[in-house]
Amino acid sequence: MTGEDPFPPRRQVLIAEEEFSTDEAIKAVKRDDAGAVVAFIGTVRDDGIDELHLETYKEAAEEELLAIREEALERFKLLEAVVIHRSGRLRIGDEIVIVACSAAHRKEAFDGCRYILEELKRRAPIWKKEVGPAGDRWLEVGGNSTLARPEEERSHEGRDDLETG
Amino acid sequence: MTGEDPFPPRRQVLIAEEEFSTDEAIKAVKRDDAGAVVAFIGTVRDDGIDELHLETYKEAAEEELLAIREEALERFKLLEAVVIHRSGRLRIGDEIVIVACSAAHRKEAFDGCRYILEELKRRAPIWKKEVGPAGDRWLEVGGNSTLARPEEERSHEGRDDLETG
Amino acid sequence: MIHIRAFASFREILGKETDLDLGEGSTVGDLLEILVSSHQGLGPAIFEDDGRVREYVIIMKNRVRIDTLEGLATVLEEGDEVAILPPVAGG
Amino acid sequence: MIHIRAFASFREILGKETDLDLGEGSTVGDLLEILVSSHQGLGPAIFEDDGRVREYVIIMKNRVRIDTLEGLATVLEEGDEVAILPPVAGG
Repeated sequence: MTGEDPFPPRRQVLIAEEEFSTDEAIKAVKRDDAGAVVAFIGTVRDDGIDELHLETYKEAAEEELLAIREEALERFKLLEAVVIHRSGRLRIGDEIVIVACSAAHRKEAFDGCRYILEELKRRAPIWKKEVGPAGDRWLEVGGNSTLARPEEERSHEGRDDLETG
Repeated sequence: MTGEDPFPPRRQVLIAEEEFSTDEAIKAVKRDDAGAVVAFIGTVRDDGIDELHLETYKEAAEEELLAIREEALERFKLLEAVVIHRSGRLRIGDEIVIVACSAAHRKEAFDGCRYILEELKRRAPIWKKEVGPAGDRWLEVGGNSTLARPEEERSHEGRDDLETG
Repeated sequence: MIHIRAFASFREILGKETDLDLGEGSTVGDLLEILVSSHQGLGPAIFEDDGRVREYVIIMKNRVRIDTLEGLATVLEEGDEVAILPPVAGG
Repeated sequence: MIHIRAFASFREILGKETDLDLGEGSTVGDLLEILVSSHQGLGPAIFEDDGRVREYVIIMKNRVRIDTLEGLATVLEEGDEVAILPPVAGG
């Protein structure tokens, strides 16, 4: 952690310049009225790259993540949700993102976690550059074209080719 | 942890008499070729009870969990999976179960985690007794009638009334 | 000697572990009959009115479900473990 | 003075942050025209052949997408921040 409190009140999303603690994020969503916690952790997969550089428009990304979180809390009756996304240079195995959600029941926790993750991938101003023996490559195919239309029904399956998480 | 190695080789399931570390379980499934980790943590929800007593047929439960884990590894191309389920007396907020899975991509990790959890609830010989001001109550409605038919398609939504996770 | 294990609500009726001597060639059905005759409430908890084992109740011999063996006709041998499981509720 | 921020591949073309003085009443379209005219490759990266902003490219004024404002006709004022975002790929 960076030393600052990673989860100030009413601000349960973070673009982190340093490694974060997945354990602290999970503990932060635990509640006595929750029976279920679901956490997704995305890590840098070894695809023959050396490093992954993450660039963010930090202020806009945190605003978008907050909006996504609020949507998920309401839509899936989540009791708590925390989202942390790294920025900076990462190596194989490093943690890119955690989405941790709690709910009374498991279905809501699973669905809410999945929703936040898919919306994050579509909407948050975050970019990845693979750095490897074959050179550098920005991963920026695909789509945030519906950034302004979060209420619409959309497929959540389209971009698996791109993700490291 | 109990002091013993919780994850001996080829034995990534455990009925635990003591509190377990969710963080260690999650770290145990991380791999360089995985881009995604999904963890479900079930906790004792405050439903007006004082305690939850968990009873297990430990040997049979571990055998069943191993079988479920193997099914999930194959069916969802999981890279690793760990399942720990508590036995004994638990209080509000205590962790009942963790299912942690890693996969190359997020969809497999989510689906595999969900599968293991639902099959565990249906098939593993584990029982819960709620102990509260209104007396004791065994939670044992519902069904393991399909224990011997894991390959069948089944709804995974039927027993939310019972679960604390 | 057959080793009998019962769990949860069945344990509260039967006790966690007991041993029983049965004659050569006795079956799981014979064993259950003896247990039911000596334990109030156990019969209706395990059996339907027509004598079949209830849908969510599991009987195991040496950790194998008897419905994958010969059912109530499964023959027991010296040293076998029979487990009587009420409907599960883990997770 | 308009503050311009560019990210990822657009940053590599434009530099991360620059400032530009524009005349009173200038629009986002005017700003982009100036940037495109002075940076090789930026035009085709941002615009379709017909002059519309590409589907996955986002232009923001003060962190609000211009397609929820007046689009390229959105008027800029002293101190505004304009951000130019290539297609995202987080998670």
